[in-house]
Amino acid sequence: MDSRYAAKLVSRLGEDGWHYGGLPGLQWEAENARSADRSVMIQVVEELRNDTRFEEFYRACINCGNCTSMCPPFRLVDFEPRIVVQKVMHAKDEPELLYQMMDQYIWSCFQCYSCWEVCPAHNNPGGLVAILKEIAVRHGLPSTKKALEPYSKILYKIMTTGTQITPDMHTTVALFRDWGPHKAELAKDIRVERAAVPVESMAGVMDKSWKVDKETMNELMTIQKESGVVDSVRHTLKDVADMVDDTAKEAGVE
Amino acid sequence: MLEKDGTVQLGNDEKLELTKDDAKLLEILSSQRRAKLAFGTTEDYLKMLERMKELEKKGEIIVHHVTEEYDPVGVRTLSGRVKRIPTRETWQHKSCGQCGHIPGYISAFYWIMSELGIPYVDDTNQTSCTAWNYYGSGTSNPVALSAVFLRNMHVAYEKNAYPLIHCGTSYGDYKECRYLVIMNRDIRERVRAILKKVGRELVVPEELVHYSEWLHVMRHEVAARRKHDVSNVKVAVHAACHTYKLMAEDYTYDENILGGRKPAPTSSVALALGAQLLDYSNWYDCCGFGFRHILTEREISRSFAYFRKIRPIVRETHADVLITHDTGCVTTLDKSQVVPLAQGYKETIPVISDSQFAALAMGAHPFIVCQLQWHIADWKPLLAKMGIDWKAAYEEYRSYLDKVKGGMKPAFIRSPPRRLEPRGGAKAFRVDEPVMT
Amino acid sequence: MTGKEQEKGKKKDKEIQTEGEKGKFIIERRYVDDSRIIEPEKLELGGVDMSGRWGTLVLPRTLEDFDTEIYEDVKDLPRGGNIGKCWQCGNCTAVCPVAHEHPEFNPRYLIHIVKMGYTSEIKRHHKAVYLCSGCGLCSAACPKGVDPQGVMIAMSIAFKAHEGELKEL
Amino acid sequence: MSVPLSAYYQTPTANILPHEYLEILVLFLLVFAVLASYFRIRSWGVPFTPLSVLSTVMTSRDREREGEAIDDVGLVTRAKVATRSTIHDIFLLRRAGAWCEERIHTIGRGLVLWGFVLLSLVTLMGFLIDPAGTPNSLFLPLRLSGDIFQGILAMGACILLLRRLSRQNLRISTDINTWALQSVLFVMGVSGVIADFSLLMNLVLQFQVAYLVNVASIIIFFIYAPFSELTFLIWKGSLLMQETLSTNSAGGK
Amino acid sequence: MMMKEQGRPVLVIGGGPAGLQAAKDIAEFGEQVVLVERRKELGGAPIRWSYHTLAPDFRPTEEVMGPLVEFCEKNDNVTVMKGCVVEECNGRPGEFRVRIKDESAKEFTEMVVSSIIVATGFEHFDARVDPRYGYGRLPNVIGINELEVMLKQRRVVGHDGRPPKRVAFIFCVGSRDRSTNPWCCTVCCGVSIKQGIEIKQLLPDTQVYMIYMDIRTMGLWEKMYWDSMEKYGINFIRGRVGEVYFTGERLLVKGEDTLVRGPFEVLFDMVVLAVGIEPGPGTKQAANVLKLSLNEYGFLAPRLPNVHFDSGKEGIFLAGACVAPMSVEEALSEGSAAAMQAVKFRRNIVKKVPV
Repeated sequence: MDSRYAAKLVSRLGEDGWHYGGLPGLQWEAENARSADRSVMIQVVEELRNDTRFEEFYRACINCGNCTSMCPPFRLVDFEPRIVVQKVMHAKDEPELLYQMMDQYIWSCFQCYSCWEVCPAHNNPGGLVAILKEIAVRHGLPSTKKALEPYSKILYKIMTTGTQITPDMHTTVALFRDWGPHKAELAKDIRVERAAVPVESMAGVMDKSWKVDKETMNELMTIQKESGVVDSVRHTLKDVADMVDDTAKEAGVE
Repeated sequence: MLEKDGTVQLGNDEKLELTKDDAKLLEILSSQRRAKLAFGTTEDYLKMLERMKELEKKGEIIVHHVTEEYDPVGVRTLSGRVKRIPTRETWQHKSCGQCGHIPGYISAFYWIMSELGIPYVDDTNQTSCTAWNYYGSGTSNPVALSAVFLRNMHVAYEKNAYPLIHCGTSYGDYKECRYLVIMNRDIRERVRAILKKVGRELVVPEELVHYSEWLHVMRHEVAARRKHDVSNVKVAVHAACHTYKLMAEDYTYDENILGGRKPAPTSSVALALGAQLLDYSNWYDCCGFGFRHILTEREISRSFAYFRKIRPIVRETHADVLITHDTGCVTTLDKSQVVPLAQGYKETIPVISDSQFAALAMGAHPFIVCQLQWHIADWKPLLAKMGIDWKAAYEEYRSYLDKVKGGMKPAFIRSPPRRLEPRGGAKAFRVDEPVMT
Repeated sequence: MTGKEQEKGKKKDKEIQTEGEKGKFIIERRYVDDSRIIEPEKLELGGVDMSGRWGTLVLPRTLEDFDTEIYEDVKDLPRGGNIGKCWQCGNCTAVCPVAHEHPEFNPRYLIHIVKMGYTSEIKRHHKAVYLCSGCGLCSAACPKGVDPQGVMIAMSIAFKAHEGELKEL
Repeated sequence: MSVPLSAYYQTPTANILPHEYLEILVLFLLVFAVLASYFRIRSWGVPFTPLSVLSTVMTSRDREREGEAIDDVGLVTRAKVATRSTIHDIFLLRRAGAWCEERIHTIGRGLVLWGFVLLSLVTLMGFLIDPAGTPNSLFLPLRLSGDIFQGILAMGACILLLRRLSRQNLRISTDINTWALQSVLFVMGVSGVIADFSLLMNLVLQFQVAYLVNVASIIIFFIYAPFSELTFLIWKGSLLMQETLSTNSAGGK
Repeated sequence: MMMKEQGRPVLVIGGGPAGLQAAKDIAEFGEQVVLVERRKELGGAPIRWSYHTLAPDFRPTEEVMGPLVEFCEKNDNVTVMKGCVVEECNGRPGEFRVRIKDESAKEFTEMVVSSIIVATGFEHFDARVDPRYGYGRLPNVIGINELEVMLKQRRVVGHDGRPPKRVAFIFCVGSRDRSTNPWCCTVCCGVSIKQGIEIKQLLPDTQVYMIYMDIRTMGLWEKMYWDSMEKYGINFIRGRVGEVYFTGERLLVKGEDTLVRGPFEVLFDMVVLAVGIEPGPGTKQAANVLKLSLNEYGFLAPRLPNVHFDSGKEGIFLAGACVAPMSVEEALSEGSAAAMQAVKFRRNIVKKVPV
């Protein structure tokens, strides 16, 4: 092998003297990671390994593909729980590998935990993805904003009222055009429909799923603030955090 | 399961006769092995339950026991352990999705309970599990989730009613949280501090119970009150992932239903009502809900729901109805059929919850009680097959609507009077008059 | 309508269906191949407009059968006979100078998908085979005497021969 | 030293093998080679790409590409593209050379390629100028450059052979065809050079031997080439060029 | 005294390859042997599950086991006790007092033996307890042991009596899995590949797919693996099956090929489970009676992990698959080794005795 060629090979090694070309057709992943800030990568790995759930969710991967064989999103998208656990397994020495997933990969998980039940080594890929999502949000990593912004209103609703899918979404078809004319039909006199629901705690309630007591909401907001949820989303969804703060202030939650 | 003639094949030539009990034992053993396939193995789970008892002794936590006053019924879980399902005086842990846009789901369930004369508590001092933010968007953390969980459980404890969880995700999330709170001192202490701030204590229910399990143990009472004959209705069942894949050990299985291989609830209800239960190859697949996907990437949810569930189900079973027992599944499987049908795909099937199916069979009103008008996929053939005159019923409903418009108070489903009193210090249970917004 | 108009219509379709254009709103877009995304230009139901994103469907991509036709051809072509010996150790890819340059050319992978008859994968990657520069390092490295260089030759011929069914996706 | 043109007149081989016969023979062999490789390639069940390249360049009216009608890009454009890709892909070895992990390998390939092509060009010119091979002002330079190119060819082939021989793993795994082709090329080049220079030095015997070897090797080459790896290389080369044509020319407009 | 000493036989528990080989060797030393076998016929696993041939060189089982069985049946030095189990054992090394129970006739034999060789063998993993594969529930889902029988009868057919067009072997069933048995059973890869080749020989048009995690054809067995690919064109898919579902006529196998980027759900006519090896009840019982220690997996634990015959108790020796999963060839040589130890032990005692 002559020096020119050798030099070419060496030039593409990462800081830790190793090169990962990426799966056929997915080289951009590797490129992304290569251009990212290394200190963040290492921090991400640290946070993952120090998470309270990590011990229960991760043992070791024998790379058998049992999880993937049962994985629903795998039927549509190139998302493999096996790869997730593999990369988590190598993350300590190769933070790059883990970081590659944080961009788009983890967001294709359905969180159905089909992988959890079948793993012969008792790993929980779905759980690991859940942790990774939290970390991605905390760091405001690429495409996290893109993934969450469209429904930040709902996130806000959950944090403040504890209920999300609410009838007033259906007052117009705008949000649910793909649910067809039926929605339009329903939207016509949804208020009456709703008022006629024969359950006291639900009848006529439009802005929540059911009638939630005021003190209940205050308790919830206290919990959200105390447990640091509001701060953890600040990097990714600033406006949500602020809105929650304001609502809490109004409600007199210090 | 063993061969028809009650023997087990050993090697090539030997056959071993099994007594009925041995056969049962083998079944339980095998499903225990299967349970070990799940989170932390059965041993860990049982260890957690042990730990719970210790903590109770130490007085670190209060355990909300399934006492006799809840008339518990025992069922076998995947781990082989017997789980006590309370049947009365239950505190309804509502599901945001259900109440939000499948109101028939919950009203049908309440209707069944009041029909059976079983008192329940429908409380407004309740939040959802907020696990949507956990599974969907990662905008939560174990401490917050556990705090919300324990907070709701404490309310139920105050009300002296046993929590009955409507949402599969809440059920799964609470199982996870309970495991964390009990096994992880650090989280426990942090949660305790937060709860102190909101003036509550650590109350952990002895058993976490999903409403489908309640329906499972009550199926015979339900069947006894059947009004419509459903023996000609072909039923396919979709089990919700978060009930039986998250902490799989703790969900109900039964050797006599689908050979104890698949979760018993819902299938058992359909069978008890006398419907024809049909199996299909993609039973293990999820519905495609995907939390984030259903909100902002519905093309993925939709495609999965249609191409991996609806189409195979219709092609393989030609069922009249797809029954499931969770919020997300009903939503996704039902609404996802619109676009494919518009694009010219043919297969379609109505999707309703087990409570709705049971209520319909018990003669509940398809629109006032079961609120079928909120469902998209065509349910008319189903009602026709069940022998329900839906046209007349719909007329009724329209006039009922007009009356409500005119200011009439809706015919609320009420719980029969309770036997138990709320525990001391708890606010007396009340529901405000409905507000017309 | 006249041929010209038809042609125009076709053209329009193409414009919408061009790569990358489709489903760019999907977060995990780069993990879905374009061929499986159906994004209707016009979809309308009962007065509700469901065009574009609202009516998009993604087809599943499960491998439902092993189609060994191409494999058989490769075996019969000159220097392709040894493909059956491959045990997927990946030595060929490891030494391949082209693979370093262009990761989409992956001898091990190509051999595997042809051997197993994963037609959908072949459709996706068959163009890569022509990148082979025939330096013969793989054949030198192969522990099982598969002669990947020769196999690549046979493959490129076989793919060309099956061009027809490999084009339509 | 000056070489008397007469030396070329009474070519000692003239009575063994007159020029005309040789040319006819080579012509015949050429036709045979083309036909043979045509049928061989067709037997693989694939089109004979060299032809299709030509047709692509020639027929440049209303070509349908992916159902989309692109207007005629014109013969000139396409010819340009063809030449560009020929020069880049083939002569500058962009494809075949760039990914050789050793420079020597690239060089070897280059020499063989250039040597062979130039040699055939020169021979062709010589033939066109004067089939009979009667002397004229261009005769000597052509013949000499021919020698040089033959030398280059031989050198390239030699490099390739040595490379394969010197590495044990390569030596073991190399296909017999590769050996055969490379050695034939080598012999062809070397014998040609020896023949001519021995002629210049009036070493008749050596000349005759070398000359016969050369002719033999040429004959063998033409007969063998269609059944060697070369066919594939030609097929693939033209296939790739066609690809470039169908993409670049459309983009080029 | 001395005569008495010499009269004492060696007790061999288990009539499988290891046990038979041990008995044979001891008998050929001119020593007395008592061979106790729980089942009604000798030969152990290969005969019990009527293996067709033995890996790696396709030798018919009878050819291997036949002579051994015959020798032990015929030879005067060997007392064969079929359908018997050792009930209790006490006394000291050199004169163990054992009580042997004839299970059918319910009668007891008491004897004094000088030393004991334990070769209680293994059981096949019962695939019913791993419900993923639907063994015992779905037609055409069989274990390698059942396939051996089919191969012996030269008739490999599905439940409909027709030969399968496409067969899948699923490796590591009941092995390398925390939920069932975490160890590797070492022989299943080889045996499955052997059977794949035999199927190909029997039905050349049948497609055979091996769904494996790792191919562990140790040592010279590797040849089978190579041949299966190169001579017989058997395909190998690297992955593990998540579920087998019966569609009514064929079996839908769901899995991932970990070497490509796609899931596969393919219809097969027959699914063969490479069921693992686990310690049998015989081993447990022997361990109780002889007070031997079991390791975490329930196999007999030798004193040193790499010296199998040494049970850690003087005068008691171990051999064969009751110590660890192993092939027949290994079991035979372990039998010999144990026999050697037993004889050595006897001779030493005899020497010690004062004349």
